[in-house]
Amino acid sequence: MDILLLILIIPFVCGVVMFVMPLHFKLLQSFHILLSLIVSSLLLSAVSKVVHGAELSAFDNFIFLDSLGAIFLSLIAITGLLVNIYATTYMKWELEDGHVSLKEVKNYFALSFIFTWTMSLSVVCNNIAFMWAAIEATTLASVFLVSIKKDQKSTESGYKYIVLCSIGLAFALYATILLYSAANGKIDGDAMLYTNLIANAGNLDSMALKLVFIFALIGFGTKAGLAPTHTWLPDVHAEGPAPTSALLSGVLLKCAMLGLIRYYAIVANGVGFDFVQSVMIISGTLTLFISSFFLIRQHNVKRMFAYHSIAHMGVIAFGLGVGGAIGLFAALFHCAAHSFTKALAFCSTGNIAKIYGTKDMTKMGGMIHIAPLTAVLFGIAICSLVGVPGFAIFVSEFLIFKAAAIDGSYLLMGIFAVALAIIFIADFSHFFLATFGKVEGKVEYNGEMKFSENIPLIALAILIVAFGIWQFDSFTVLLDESVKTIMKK
Amino acid sequence: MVFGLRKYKLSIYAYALQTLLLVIVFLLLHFKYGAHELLLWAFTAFLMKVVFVPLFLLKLVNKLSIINEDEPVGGFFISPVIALSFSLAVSMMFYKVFVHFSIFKDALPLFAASFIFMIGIFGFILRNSFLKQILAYCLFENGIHLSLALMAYNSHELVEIGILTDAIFAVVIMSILAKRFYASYDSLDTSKAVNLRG
Amino acid sequence: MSFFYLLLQLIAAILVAPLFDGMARKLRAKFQSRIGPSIFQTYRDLLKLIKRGRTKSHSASFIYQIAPYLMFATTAAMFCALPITYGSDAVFAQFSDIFVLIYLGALYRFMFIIAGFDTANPFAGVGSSREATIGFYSEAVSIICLIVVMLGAGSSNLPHIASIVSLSEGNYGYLVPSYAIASTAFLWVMYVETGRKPYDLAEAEQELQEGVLGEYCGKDLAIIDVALMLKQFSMLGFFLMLFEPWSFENPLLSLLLFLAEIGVLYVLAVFIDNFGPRFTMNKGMKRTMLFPLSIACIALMLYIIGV
Amino acid sequence: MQTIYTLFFLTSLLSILLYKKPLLAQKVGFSLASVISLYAAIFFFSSLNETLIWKLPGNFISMPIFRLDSLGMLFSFLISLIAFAVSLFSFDYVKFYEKKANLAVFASLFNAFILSMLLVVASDGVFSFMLLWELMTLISALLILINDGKGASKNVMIYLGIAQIGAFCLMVALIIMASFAGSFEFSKFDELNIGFGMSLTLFILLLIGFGSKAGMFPFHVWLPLAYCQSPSNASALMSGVMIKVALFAFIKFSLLLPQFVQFGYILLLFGALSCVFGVLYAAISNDYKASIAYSSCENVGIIFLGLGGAFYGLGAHIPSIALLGFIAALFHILNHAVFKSLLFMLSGNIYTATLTRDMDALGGLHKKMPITSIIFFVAALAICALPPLNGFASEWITYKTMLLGGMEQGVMARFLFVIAIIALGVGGALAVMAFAKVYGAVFLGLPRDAKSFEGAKEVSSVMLLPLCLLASFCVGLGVFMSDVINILSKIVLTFIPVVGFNQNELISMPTVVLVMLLCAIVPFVLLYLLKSNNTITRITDPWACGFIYNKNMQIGSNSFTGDIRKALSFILRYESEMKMDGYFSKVVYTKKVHDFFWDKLYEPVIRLIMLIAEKIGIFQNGRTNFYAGYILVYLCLVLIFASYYL
Repeated sequence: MDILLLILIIPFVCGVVMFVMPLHFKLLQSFHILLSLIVSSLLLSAVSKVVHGAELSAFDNFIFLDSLGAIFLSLIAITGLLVNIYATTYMKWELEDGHVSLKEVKNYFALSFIFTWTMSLSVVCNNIAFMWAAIEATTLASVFLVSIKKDQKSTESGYKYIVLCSIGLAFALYATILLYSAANGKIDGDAMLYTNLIANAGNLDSMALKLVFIFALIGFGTKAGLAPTHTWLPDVHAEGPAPTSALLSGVLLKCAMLGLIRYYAIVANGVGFDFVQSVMIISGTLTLFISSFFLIRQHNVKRMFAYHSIAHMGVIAFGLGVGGAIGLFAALFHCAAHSFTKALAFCSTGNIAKIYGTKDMTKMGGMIHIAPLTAVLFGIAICSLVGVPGFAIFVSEFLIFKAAAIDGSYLLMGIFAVALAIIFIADFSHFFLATFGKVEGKVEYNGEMKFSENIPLIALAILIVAFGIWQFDSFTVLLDESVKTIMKK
Repeated sequence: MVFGLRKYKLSIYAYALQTLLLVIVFLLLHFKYGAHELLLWAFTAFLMKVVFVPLFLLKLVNKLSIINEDEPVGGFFISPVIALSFSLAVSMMFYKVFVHFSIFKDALPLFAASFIFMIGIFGFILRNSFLKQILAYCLFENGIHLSLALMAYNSHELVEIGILTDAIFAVVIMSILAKRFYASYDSLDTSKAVNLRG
Repeated sequence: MSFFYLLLQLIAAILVAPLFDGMARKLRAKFQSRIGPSIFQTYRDLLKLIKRGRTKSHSASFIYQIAPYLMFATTAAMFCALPITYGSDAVFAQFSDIFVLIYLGALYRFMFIIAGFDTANPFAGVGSSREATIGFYSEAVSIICLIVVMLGAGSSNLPHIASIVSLSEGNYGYLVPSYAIASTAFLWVMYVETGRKPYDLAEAEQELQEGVLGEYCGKDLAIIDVALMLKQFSMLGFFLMLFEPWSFENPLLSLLLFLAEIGVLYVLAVFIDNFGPRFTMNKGMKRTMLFPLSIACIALMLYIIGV
Repeated sequence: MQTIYTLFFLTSLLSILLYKKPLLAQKVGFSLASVISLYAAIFFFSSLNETLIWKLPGNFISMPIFRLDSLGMLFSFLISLIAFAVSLFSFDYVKFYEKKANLAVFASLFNAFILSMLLVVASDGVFSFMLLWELMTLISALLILINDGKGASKNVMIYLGIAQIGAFCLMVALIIMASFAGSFEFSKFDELNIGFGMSLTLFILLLIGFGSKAGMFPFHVWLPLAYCQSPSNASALMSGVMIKVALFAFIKFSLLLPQFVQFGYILLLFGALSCVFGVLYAAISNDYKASIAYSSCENVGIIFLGLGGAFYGLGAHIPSIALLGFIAALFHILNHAVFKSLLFMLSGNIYTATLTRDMDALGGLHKKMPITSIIFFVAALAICALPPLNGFASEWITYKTMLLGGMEQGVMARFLFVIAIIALGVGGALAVMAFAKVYGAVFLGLPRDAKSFEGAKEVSSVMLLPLCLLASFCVGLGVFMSDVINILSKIVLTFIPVVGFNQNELISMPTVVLVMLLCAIVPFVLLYLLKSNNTITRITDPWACGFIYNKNMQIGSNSFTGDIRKALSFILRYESEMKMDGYFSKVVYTKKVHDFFWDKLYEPVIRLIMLIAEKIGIFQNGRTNFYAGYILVYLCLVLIFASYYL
């Protein structure tokens, strides 16, 4: 059977299976890990096919998997798997502390599969309208992952999440419709199919394309958390349970970004790169600075990381804006790097929250003495986030600098450097606040987590460092291929 | 009208009415241009939007047993005016563009589409009540739906289905959230929900 | 041979220095309408001191003990750095360098200060603090003047400068305005460095610069006294070497001449002592600093613009 | 070469693996470190005139290559030499931190730090260089944090912040250079065809980047903060070697640019400023470690003066000046590495003995720790550049360079070189003041605070051995300066146009020593001739003008600098408060020195940013309606922008 259909069906089935599971935690846990293993292996096998040069497609090109999609699919696979494994641990703690009931845990697990399903759907869709539908579906699927508790804050976050995302995405749908109607009749074949659109983007009306791109920027930008339409993001990431935040910021934002990138590709091939680049530059710079200033004043560790997600979305946008083969390469690489890093970051906040019982970093301190391993993981996450060399994110930032230099746009380099410097300083001061010195507040759980509980985090950390210093050929192949597809001309 | 009305039930009825209009527009288009997909669309839309959603919302209203809406931004009389004027302006701006690309070249429905859409957006911006915002969501869903029908009727069926399902699920989830919201804030006034800031 | 002359130069200085000091004291006494001691009084003082044993405060450490000898060594070395009896061809030419001289002075100051610390004597402490401050002040001016000379002569090597400046060649000298102006400023510096009023008066007030010596007595004090005189000599000699480098072919003659010159300067300084006003430390510094500093700067500017 | 790197790596790994047994890890880590670095020192010195290349196997990003030319060899030698002494010293010293941190981590970080510095010197690619550079910064920051005192994180933050700004500057610079060269390997950077404006910009970026790390004015603010916090062996390595690595990189990269005389001018200016201000703060500071730290700023200034001369020479095509300047800079780098690490280790001795850094609480330590005191005496003489020690040698060469430059024709050149000489002179005088004060206040006189004095005792011989070694270096490098200069000139001539070099222009240090010894004999001879055979020694109280002597009468480091602080009050900011209760009770006088430039340069920027950060919170006010509004408004704005853009 076709692998594409498999990867569309299996996660859904898993979700259903989880729904009908008996309420027994050990069983749920083991099944959750097992099923997510299966799903991820499926996704990865699909990706590996693409790496070896295959262009998968099904339903007469209704869904397809190109190298661009493969990158994001692999993210869903790897990050999703590790986070899901961590989720079982996290939920165990939540149960022990009595924050959630077993039933909610079960639903959580089930929904996480549905969520994975919608995300992979959004990645493999070739039909842009259906891609939109899938992305909207990711929102719907993840609402109850976020507001798992029934208290005021989590309800509020869920409310803001769904409302703002739907508004934003409505614009994206308009973009879709416009694009379709602009393309309809002008190009041979179904004007809804991304492949057709990009194949002959040249003979589309440039005015229309520009309008489309702006709508798409607003729409998918809202979902991807580009300022100033990022406003839902910090609340949601801060309120949801750690694994959810990890999934959202690690994978979901990237999927939204993928949507934007697809439009970027179409429009760029239609009207030339200057327009899209300048728009993305503006959006990226705005995002970078707004988020960096917000970062300074954050003392809630999860909010801090949430603003980081925004900042790094800004970095990706900036990379797209700088453009050129290297710039696009950097942007795509950054998607992967940020996905791993942010997953690690949010998972470590799970540990931290368990240790201190609070998310306020001014009430922490001395973590290095309480739980050295967690502190180190937290440190790795921070280092990578602020772009310390040797960690994954630095690579893409370096490449963005390189692209700007080759492009001769030194002003951009300056802006980028300033923003990064602010972020760096803001972050490290918070990090030291939490990690060293004396314990300011009270310590709920004095000691290191069990090693088995830390395994997914360690794996993520290893990934981050590996991507920071080592060159993975297959991954590079994917990136190069997708850059080629984007810059067709 | 959906926007302006103060009583939930009335506005829901108004919504149903409006959607009915939408369906009728579909049918008209169908007869006018012989676009047979629209028949299907009209049918589904009727089922989903004219029957299911209003009933669902009514159920919600009854469950929560609230009649009147909370004070919106700028009072009951100002906000509709603002909304109307702005959305007129914006839709004036847009619909020409739409006309330029649309498949069916008749301006009025297009204008209506973008107008409804804008009203919906402003519903979000100006109304504080959660239920009103749900209705606003349905509104701009309608708007999009209309313009979709006008501009891209001949696309894949799955698209229609997907979008419609999304809309329905969104409404359902929103109303569940609304229930929770009511439980935790014992009102539907979303302007109370400002715990998360900074 | 040149080594012998060097030794001779040193010994001669040591022998003659007390005589001039005596003269100065006599003269000062006359100004203050006293009879004053005989001009050989200083010899007697030294001899008496040498016969005495040493006293040390219980705070004192090895620094206290070695300080006199180190100070003597430093000042003597400074004096040896003056190319009186040898020219630019001798072995010591490579040693007699302006910076060597300055930094030997710094070494002397260093020892002076820590000796003051070591005695744990309050006045000694204050004295050393002032020594340091004076050093800071005078260093600036002296370095500026020296820059003018060194850059003008194109070397920091004393014999070389001397040979250039001395009239035999004559292409550099008082004809150059910057040089002339620098010389006047430098004279002031040398006067300060010789440790005179208003900066210091060795005989009387304890709390002033040589309060450092408050704890010393006996042979240590004698050694230090000689060292001080040597320092004053070498400072004045420094001035002479740079600005009045008269010399003969015969080292002995030039040595005699040099001693005579120094004597004159040394004694003349007494006039300034007695007719100049006295200030507190900072005032004195500030006031009397500004003039020489500005003069030196003028010289420097002149050099820079190439006059 | 690669064997050394691998060995360091393995040691670091080993000691972190011994996490559970800290004491064992500490023994293993530091002893291995000392052995390896000794071997490394010998190796690098023996292959001083060769060029070694090592390509890292494996599929790392941008294929890192490590290349050591003779300049790199010199610095590697320097690093491993100092590392040898410091690690030997640390072997016992770190026991002091047993309570505060896990010694295994300490040892591992220590080794990693040495390794990172060696690799930075060797690395030959933009990416790998940046990576290792930041690694070095980060590890040093962690080393500072080992001493997890109060305010540690703030100080480290300032250090990291400045370092990071610098790092971004030089990353931008390097990438631009690379884009001009068309390759990311430094060895392919030759013949960059860049215009004057661009290369000046690049040069300034490099200067900021490396100067901030080297503690050049006005980036010196982090020096005292970081060094006072860190354990003394760490600060010895940082100040002794890390700064030098920055300078090495600066030399290496700015030589790749096309040369202009303006480079020289800039360096001279900043060198002079660092020289004066650094030592000024060193003189008035009350904390011996801070004094030592600030004097790093001064010495970096001196080095930059040498470099300024050198770059002027290159820019004006006068190889003789360039040669002399580079020799001066390298020589002073060598010397500064020796005596500064020595001084920091000594300060470690003092701190472990007395647990205070306040000089007004110390005194009379000589009686308790004589050897430390004597070594400190030597080191202080060296850092004050007093003959015949090494500091004087290198400063003399620097003076020589300045003189050569000052004899140039251009007014600008003359002016700057003259300024440089004045700065050197004044700096010298102040350095004497500063270190005479430190030595006197810490080791001499009577103990001012009995409590800290009682606990003091001489440190173990294992710690004293490396100190003696370095002290002997201080003397040796001074006395045999001509030989050192020969070696250096050989190295310098590998990267500048060849020019003759006349040894006879130098002063001959042996003569200086000889004369001083001779003169030292004279007084004894005199005493013998005049038959002073009275050897009675009376022990008394110090004379106190008739009052009963009290140890609080003696001068403290605070009052010592009173005059100069008054005189220079326009540039020195300090709050002083006098507490006096009752006539007979002790007057408590406390002084807090501000860094003038921190207040004037850094504070405003920080305040501005914090202000923006405070105000921007309004944007995220929690009202969903507003958020929805943003979306619409943003849409309109982008549309408008686009319509104008089209």
